[in-house]
Parts: sequence; C-alpha cells; structure tokens
Amino acid sequence: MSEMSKIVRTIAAIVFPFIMIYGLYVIAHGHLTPGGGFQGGAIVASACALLLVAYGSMWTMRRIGEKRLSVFESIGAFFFIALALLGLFFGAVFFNNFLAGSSFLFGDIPMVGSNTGDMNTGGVLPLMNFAVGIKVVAGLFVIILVMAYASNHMEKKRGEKQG
Amino acid sequence: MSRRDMFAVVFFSIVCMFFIFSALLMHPFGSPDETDMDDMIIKNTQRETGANNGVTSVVFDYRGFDTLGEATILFTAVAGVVLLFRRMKET
Amino acid sequence: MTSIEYIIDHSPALIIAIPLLGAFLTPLVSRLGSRIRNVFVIIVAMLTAFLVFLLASDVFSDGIRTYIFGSQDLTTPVVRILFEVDGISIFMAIISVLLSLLAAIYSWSFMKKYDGLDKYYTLLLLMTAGMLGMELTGDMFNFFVFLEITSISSCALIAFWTHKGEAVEAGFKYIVVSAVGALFVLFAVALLYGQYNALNIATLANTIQYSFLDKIAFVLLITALGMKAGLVPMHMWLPDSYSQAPSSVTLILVGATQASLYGVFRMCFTLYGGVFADGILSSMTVGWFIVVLALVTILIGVTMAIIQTDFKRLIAYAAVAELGYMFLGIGVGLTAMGTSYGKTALDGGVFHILNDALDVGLLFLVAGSIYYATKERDLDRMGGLARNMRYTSMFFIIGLLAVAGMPPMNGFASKLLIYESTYQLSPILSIIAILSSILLLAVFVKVFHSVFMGPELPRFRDVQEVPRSMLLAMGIIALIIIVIGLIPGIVVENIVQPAANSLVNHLDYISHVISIGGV
Amino acid sequence: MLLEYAHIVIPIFIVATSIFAVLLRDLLGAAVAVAAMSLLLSLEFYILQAPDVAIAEAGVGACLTTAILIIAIKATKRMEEEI
Amino acid sequence: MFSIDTGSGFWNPILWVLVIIIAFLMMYILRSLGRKDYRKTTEQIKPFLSGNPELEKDKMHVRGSNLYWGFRESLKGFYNVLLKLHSGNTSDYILWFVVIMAIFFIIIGVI
Amino acid sequence: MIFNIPFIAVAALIIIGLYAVIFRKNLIKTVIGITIIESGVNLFLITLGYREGGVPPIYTNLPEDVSIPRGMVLPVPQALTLTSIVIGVAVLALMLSLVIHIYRVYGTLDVRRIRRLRE
Repeated sequence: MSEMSKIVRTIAAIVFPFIMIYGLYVIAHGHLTPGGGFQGGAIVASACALLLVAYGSMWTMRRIGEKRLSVFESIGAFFFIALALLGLFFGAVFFNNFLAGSSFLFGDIPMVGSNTGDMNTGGVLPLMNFAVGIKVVAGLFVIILVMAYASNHMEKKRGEKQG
Repeated sequence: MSRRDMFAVVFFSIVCMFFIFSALLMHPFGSPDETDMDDMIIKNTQRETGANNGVTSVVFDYRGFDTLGEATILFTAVAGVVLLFRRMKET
Repeated sequence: MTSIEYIIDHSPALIIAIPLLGAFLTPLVSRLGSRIRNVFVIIVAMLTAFLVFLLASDVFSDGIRTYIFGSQDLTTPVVRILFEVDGISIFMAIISVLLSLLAAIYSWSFMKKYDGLDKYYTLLLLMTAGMLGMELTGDMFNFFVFLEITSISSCALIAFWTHKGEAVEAGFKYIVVSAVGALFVLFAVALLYGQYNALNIATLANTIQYSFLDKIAFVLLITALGMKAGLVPMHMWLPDSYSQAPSSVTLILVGATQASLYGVFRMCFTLYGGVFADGILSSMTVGWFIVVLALVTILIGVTMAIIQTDFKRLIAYAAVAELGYMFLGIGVGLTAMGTSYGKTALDGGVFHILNDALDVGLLFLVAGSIYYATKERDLDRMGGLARNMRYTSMFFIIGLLAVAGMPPMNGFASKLLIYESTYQLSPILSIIAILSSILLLAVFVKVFHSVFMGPELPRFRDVQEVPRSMLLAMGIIALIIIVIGLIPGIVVENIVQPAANSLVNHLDYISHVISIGGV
Repeated sequence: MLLEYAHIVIPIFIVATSIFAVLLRDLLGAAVAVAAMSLLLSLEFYILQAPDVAIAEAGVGACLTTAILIIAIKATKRMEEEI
Repeated sequence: MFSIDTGSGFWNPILWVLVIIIAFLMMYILRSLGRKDYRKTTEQIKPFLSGNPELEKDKMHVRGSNLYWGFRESLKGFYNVLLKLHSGNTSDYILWFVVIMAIFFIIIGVI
Repeated sequence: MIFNIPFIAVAALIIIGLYAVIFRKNLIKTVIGITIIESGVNLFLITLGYREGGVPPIYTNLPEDVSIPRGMVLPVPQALTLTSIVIGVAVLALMLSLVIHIYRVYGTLDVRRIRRLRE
C-alpha cells in the first residue's frame, strides 16, 4: 500500500493515540469490565492497521520492522507460559491462579455480589491479560504488515511487467 | 449445469435438510436445558479467581489452557505467514 | 515424594509446556547461530520424548493418570480442563514424539541449505505440541484447539518451498480441508455442549442419551476426523500434501494424520462407547460402514500407487492403503464387538498404527535422501543409485519389506492379526486385504528396480551418500523396525494390548474421573 | 419486546449479507459484505448479552479480517473470472 | 516373548529367521556347485542380447512407468474412472466430504 | 418455534458457506465461504449460552435485582467463541497468503485451473 495524502496522514496521527489509549484501557480493565487481552489487542492492532493504511507499508516496515515485532510476540508468549509455569511452582498445579487471595500483587478478593470494581483483584488474570495483549498486538500487526508489504511488492512487479 | 453440479446438489440438499432439522430440534431459544457447569462458574468466579468479569475468569483461569492454545495458534499463524513471505523481503 | 514422582505427576502438563516453551524461544535462540538452534531444538524434542517415556512407563504399570489444570482437586461438575492419559493416548504420544524427534535429527542436514529455518524449527516444535495435546487431552474443545494448532503449523510447513507452485497449491488444499473439518468438529462440540452443558469427554460419555442431535454430532465428528485421517474418498488432499512437503515434514505429517485417526478412535469407542455397549446403536451398522470404506481405501490406495511416477506421491498412496488396514482393524473391532476375534482385530489395528508410522516414515525419509542427493523425484529419470548410496538402498529394502508385510518384519505381525480376525468375520474381506498387500509389494519392487537397480546412469556418476544425520535418523527407524519385527510378542503384550484394552473398556475411562470426584 | 424483534431481524440481515458476500462478482464488494456481516454479527452478540465477544468480533472480524481480505484482493485480482 | 497369539494360530519370527538362514545355506551350497571358470577380464562380463550390440546405459534401463504397463492397459476402464475422480479440484475435496456426510447421515439418522 | 430463528440462521450460514466452498470457482470466494461457516459456528455457540432476560456475567456495577445464577447468561460459550474468533483470523491470514502465492505462480484464481496436482 502506498502513502496516502497529507490530510489522511494527519488525521490518522491524531486519531491513533486515542484508539491506542482505548485499547490499553480495555486490556487493563479486562478483569472488571467487558474486554481483555484479545479484545484490547485487536483494537490496538486495528489502530496500527490505520497507521499502515495512512503511511504505506514501506514506511511502516522501515520504521517498525517485522523482526522487532516478532521479538515482542515471542516475549508476550513467553510471559504467558511463564506465568502458567509459575503456577506450577507456587500453586503446585500448571495454570494455577496463585496470586488470587494472596494479598500481594492483584491479590484482593472482591466483595461477593455487585460492586464498583477494584483494580487490585483478579490474581494472575491482569498479568495474563497484559501478556496476551502484547502478543496479540504484535501478532496481528505482523500478519497485516507482512501481507501488505508482499502485496505492494507484487503490485509493483506486475506494473514493471506491464510497463 | 454440469453432471458434477447435479451430483453435488443432491447430496448437498440432503446435508442441508439435516442441518435445518437439527436447528428445529434445538432447545427453545433463550432457555438452555442444562446449566450446571456454568451456574457453578457464575457463583464461584468472584470467590475463586477474584475477578468481576466471569468471561475473563473462564478465559484465563478455568479454561486457561485453551487460551494458551489460542495464543499458540496466533503465534503459529504469524510464523507461517512470515515463513511464506520470506523471499519477498529479500528483493 | 521423590523428585521423579513429582516429575511424573506433572508430566502431562510439561509434555505440552516444554515444546511450546521451546517454540516460543526458538526465534530468540536462532539469533545466536544456526548450530545452537539445531542443538536446542533437538534437546527440547529429546526432553519431551524422555517425559513421554517416563509417563508411559507409569501409565502402563499403574493405569489411567489425570491432570487437572489450574486447581488441585476436581469439582462436580467438571469445569476445568482435564488431561486424561490412558493406554491408547500414551501409545499415540510415543509414536508422535518419536517421529518428531527423528524429524528434528533428519532436518539438520536435509534443510541446511534453505533460509527461513528459525520459523521452520518453531513450527516443527509447535506441531509436536499440537499432536501431543490432541492425544493427551480429555476435553472436547481443547481437542479442537490442538487440532487447529496441528493443521495450521503443518500447512505452513507443507508450503515451505514457496518457489514451487505445487507446494503452495498443496498447502492451500490442506488448509481448506482441515479448516472445514475443524469447523465441523467445533460444530459437533457445540451441539454436545448445548445439550449436556459439559465439555469433558468422560462426563459427556457418562450422560450421553443418543438423541437425534447426538446422532448429528456423531456423524460430524467421525466424518471430519475421518477426512483428516485420509479415509477414501476424502483422501485426495493426502497425496498432494505428502508429496510436496519436505521429507522431514512428511514424517511428522504421518504422525498428524494418525493423531486424527486417534480422534476417530476416541470418539467411536469412548465418547459413544456407551451407546454401542448398550445396543442403542448397533455397532454392526457403523462397523460395516467403516469396513467397507476401509476396503475401498486399501484398494484405491494400492491401485493408484501402481501407476504413479512421482516417488513421494507413490509412497503417499501406499500410506493411504496402509491407513485402510488400520480402519479395517477398528471396523472389524466395532462390527464384532465383544467377541474374541473383534478384540484381536483391534489389537492388530492399534499395532499397525505403530508399524505404519515407522515403515512409511522410513520410506519417506529414503525418498527425501534421494531428493537430497540427486534433486530428482521422477521415477522415470532415476536408476542405478544403489552403487553410490549403499546405506540408503539398504534402508529402503527394510522399509519395503516392512510396508508390504513380508514375514520377518513388523508389518507382517500386525497385518497377520488383522487378516486372521477379518477372516472370521468374512473370508472375502481377508482375501482382498492379502491380495492388496501383495500388490503393495509389487509396487515397491517396481520402485526398487527403477531407482536403485539397473545400469549406472552417467548423470548420477558422482552422487554422494547422504550426510550422517540423515543416515542416523533412517538407521534409528530401521533398527526399531527390525527389533519390533523380532520381538512382536513383547510389544503386543506390554504396549499394544493395554492400548486396545483402554479402547474397549470405556467404563474405566469414565469411572476414573468419577473416582477423583468428577461427573 | 423490541429486543425480541431484534432477535428476529438481525439474524435475517446477517444471512442476507452473507448471501451478498457469496454471490457478488466483485470481490471487493464481497469483502465489504463480509465486513457488514461481521458488524451485524457483533451487534447480534451484543444483544445476546455477550459484550466481550462483541468487542472482539468488531475488532477482529470487521476491521482486521476486512483489511486482510482487501490486501489479498489488491495483490491478486478484483473481479471473478467468467468462464 | 517372541511369538504372538492370533486367536487361531501363532506367529514366531524366530522360526522364520531360521528358515531364512537355512535357505541361505542351501543357496550357498548350490552356488558352490557351479562352474568356476568365470573371469572378469574376458568377454564373459558383457551381456548377450541375441547378437545385437549393447545400447548406451541410459537406454538400457527399464524405467518406472514401463513396469506394469500391461496391468494398467488391462484395467484401462477402471483407471479412467479413477483418474477422473482424482480431479485435483479443491471444491471436489469438500464435495466428497459432504457426500460421505450425507450417506452417513442417512445410515445413522434413518436406521 | 418462531424464536428458533437464530438457530435457523446458524444453519443457513453454514449452508451458505458450504455452498460457496463447493460451487463457487474463485479461491477468495472459497476463503469467504470458510469465514461464513466460522461466523455461523460462533453465532451458534453464543446463542447456546443465551438466557432469556439475562445480563452479562460481569459483577461490576451489577443491578441489584439480578438473581444469581439464573439471571446471567452462560460464560463458557463466550470464552469458547473468543478462542474461535482468533483461530478464525489466524486461519484466514494463512489461507490468503497462500492465495497470493498461488496467484503469483499460476496467474489465476480459478479453482478449475489450479490443479497441477492430480491423479
């Protein structure tokens, strides 16, 4: 995809942080309100797709790079499975929610029934939300970036063949 | 219509018939028959996981292993796409 | 509790977690260098294999073992994901892990010249994890998730040589077939969930009523998994993808296909086992249907193999025929449920899974070696290769005899069990099966003659023997084939019969979950 | 009451858009129809009291799926061949 | 340990190995009874093709597709149908899936 | 019976998807068909979990008069659907990248011409 006009680029640059913040909010409040790692990740990834559309795949590839994103994705996945393995060490079972009720990080137990929501609850759930969020953003963005780059490349090749 | 299409239409309509049949035989919309497992999750989610959101607690706690599989699928797809387009980047 | 007991206790989780962890770390490790990455992958595969063997020794001596994810104890009804490892699961897991370890060893030299290897090894480990997950899990939705992991990673690996149009085409066909199959599996899972509000296999098997919707779910499950296992006439993706994938990938694809076969076993015998045992659905109906399809599978596989000229495609059709023998085993086992020869047929079918994986795998590796050495896959353009590739041709003879069921090899032992039990059901079936086996021998004699025999062609004068790592992988398989061929009694008694028994006694599977507090 | 009508109307619209997605010869139009279907599906998820899934479907189905489809169509061919 | 029981018989690979060893021994004995005036340096190593000269190596080799030509020729009708069914069309693959599903639906649903 | 319309819509979506896979000749249409089947299955899962007059299973700022657990929709199908959606996008991405490669090599998207592998 080639670069769009200046108006589009400016508007995309203005809108991008707002969508980003909304996505991060959805990720962070996953254990209290509708949302979570996947949903927030998808929102942030669509913000990145907006950037891709506005600035073109060449620019994005040069600026962000697919290698760096792959590393992010590996790190997110690694954190996720490491949290699960920590459950094995602290809670004696794989995938144990060892932080719930520990009065440590995110360790509070909320009042049973309706409440206003407390960030400091949920055990490992918020942490897992973040790990999955990083992973989903990086993963979906890499997919779109690589495919857009390749499609751009093919279009150029076809143009050369015809012209 | 070719012979292949006629052959296809016969069997396809049989399968369609069975699908529609099963849709009509489902429990009435909005009132599931059995809800033991989900009722237990709804009742215990706050006490056991400390999360207000029942869905998140299912996704990451009760069925966390599925989520690991799902994250793995995304990872796999990314690895696959990057693998398939590896020659494009060089040129 | 000693540390070894601790490891065995947690091994069902670790068997999945270690390949996954390895896969997530491979892109990072591969920055350190290709040699380190290869060693890392092989170590991960060996560690997984070690854990599987440890768990196998425990399961075969102490019976079913379960692992609950996320909590110490089980609640009633079961809400958490459960791994339930019984004889047949661990039997299949041994095969899968063996194949992926050998593929990792074989890839060392075979894939050396190509780029994109960090992703290749990542996908290899993911595929291992996917197969193992499919085989060990006790939860329907989890089964679907691992089915998808296996099919996505294998699709990307099939299309590894993207510069060849055929490889991409094969990958696309494979992903379409497996996506549709997996979606129908998910649909069946949802149907079952909607009625019984449970996802655990044991719970579902305990409460299943066999209403009309259950019938629909049964058909969807068996057909979709049968397609993924390559049952004729839904086998056509199989020669395409087997022949176009790199040989090391084909070796694991054999394992992935058999994991789907395991799915058919599990659904038929455990999930719907009570339905058959109570006689609500006559096992004769389904049994004869599967027997007929199995015979068609054998016949079409063999007859199509005779006329092929592409080396790997020919072996792929032979693999289709071999799949037919396994389906014949379980079909006869279902038809004659409760009789002694039905049990023997089931033994034979289960034993043949192991033998087929080894035999066909060895042949694919030989084909890969020949491709490596000569860059040639067309049988018409090859000849006289035995002069320069002694070890490879020796391994090919071993694989040939084993796959055709010649007596001292392992293939004969399992085929004999199938023949004899099928004969008691209906002699004509047995005769067809034996004739097809003879035709299979004829097919491979043709291959042997046109590839290895004949005068030395000038084109292949300076062909070299393949590198050591490939010889090592082939040698290990050949050794296992010979050992199993010489001591079939021990293998059948200690590994195969527990696996077949766990299929027949579906009540054990259910009662074990009840005994730890579920259902 | 309104919600009950919504349970009837929205599925019908979903099926209609999916028929469009299948039948349109212009692949770009089909991609847009898929996006519309995803959006309606997300609305249906929302009135079926599944806000979590609705957010995910809106983000993934309506945005990213369409983006990937359009990228693929750009790299290949816009119209279906007639033979 | 070595044998498996099949219900109506048994199979013991050791016996078979013994038979093979005996067969090899007999073969060796028969071979040693043959003529001993074979020399590699003489004309004896050349193939005898009814007096015709030997072609070059490439043309002497019997190719893969030439083997079992007769088999294929005699089953031509069968193979024509079979090759037509293996159309390589992705839609057909799914169509076969639907066909089997329909047949299975009828078998299970009606009976 | 009229309220089984969502279930009938599910069946219709699956049938339309299968129709696209079997009868349409374009590869991208095949991919769209698979997407439609997947949407149908997702809708089916969510519909299974719906309870008449229920609220989402989220306790934050819950109205006081909701009976627990009868007044909430089932959470498990929603979790399964989340997984299934992400699987769907992964499969779609992989399929479309293969389609791009096929077009690069074959120059066409017609299913009937993409069969070098046959017999």
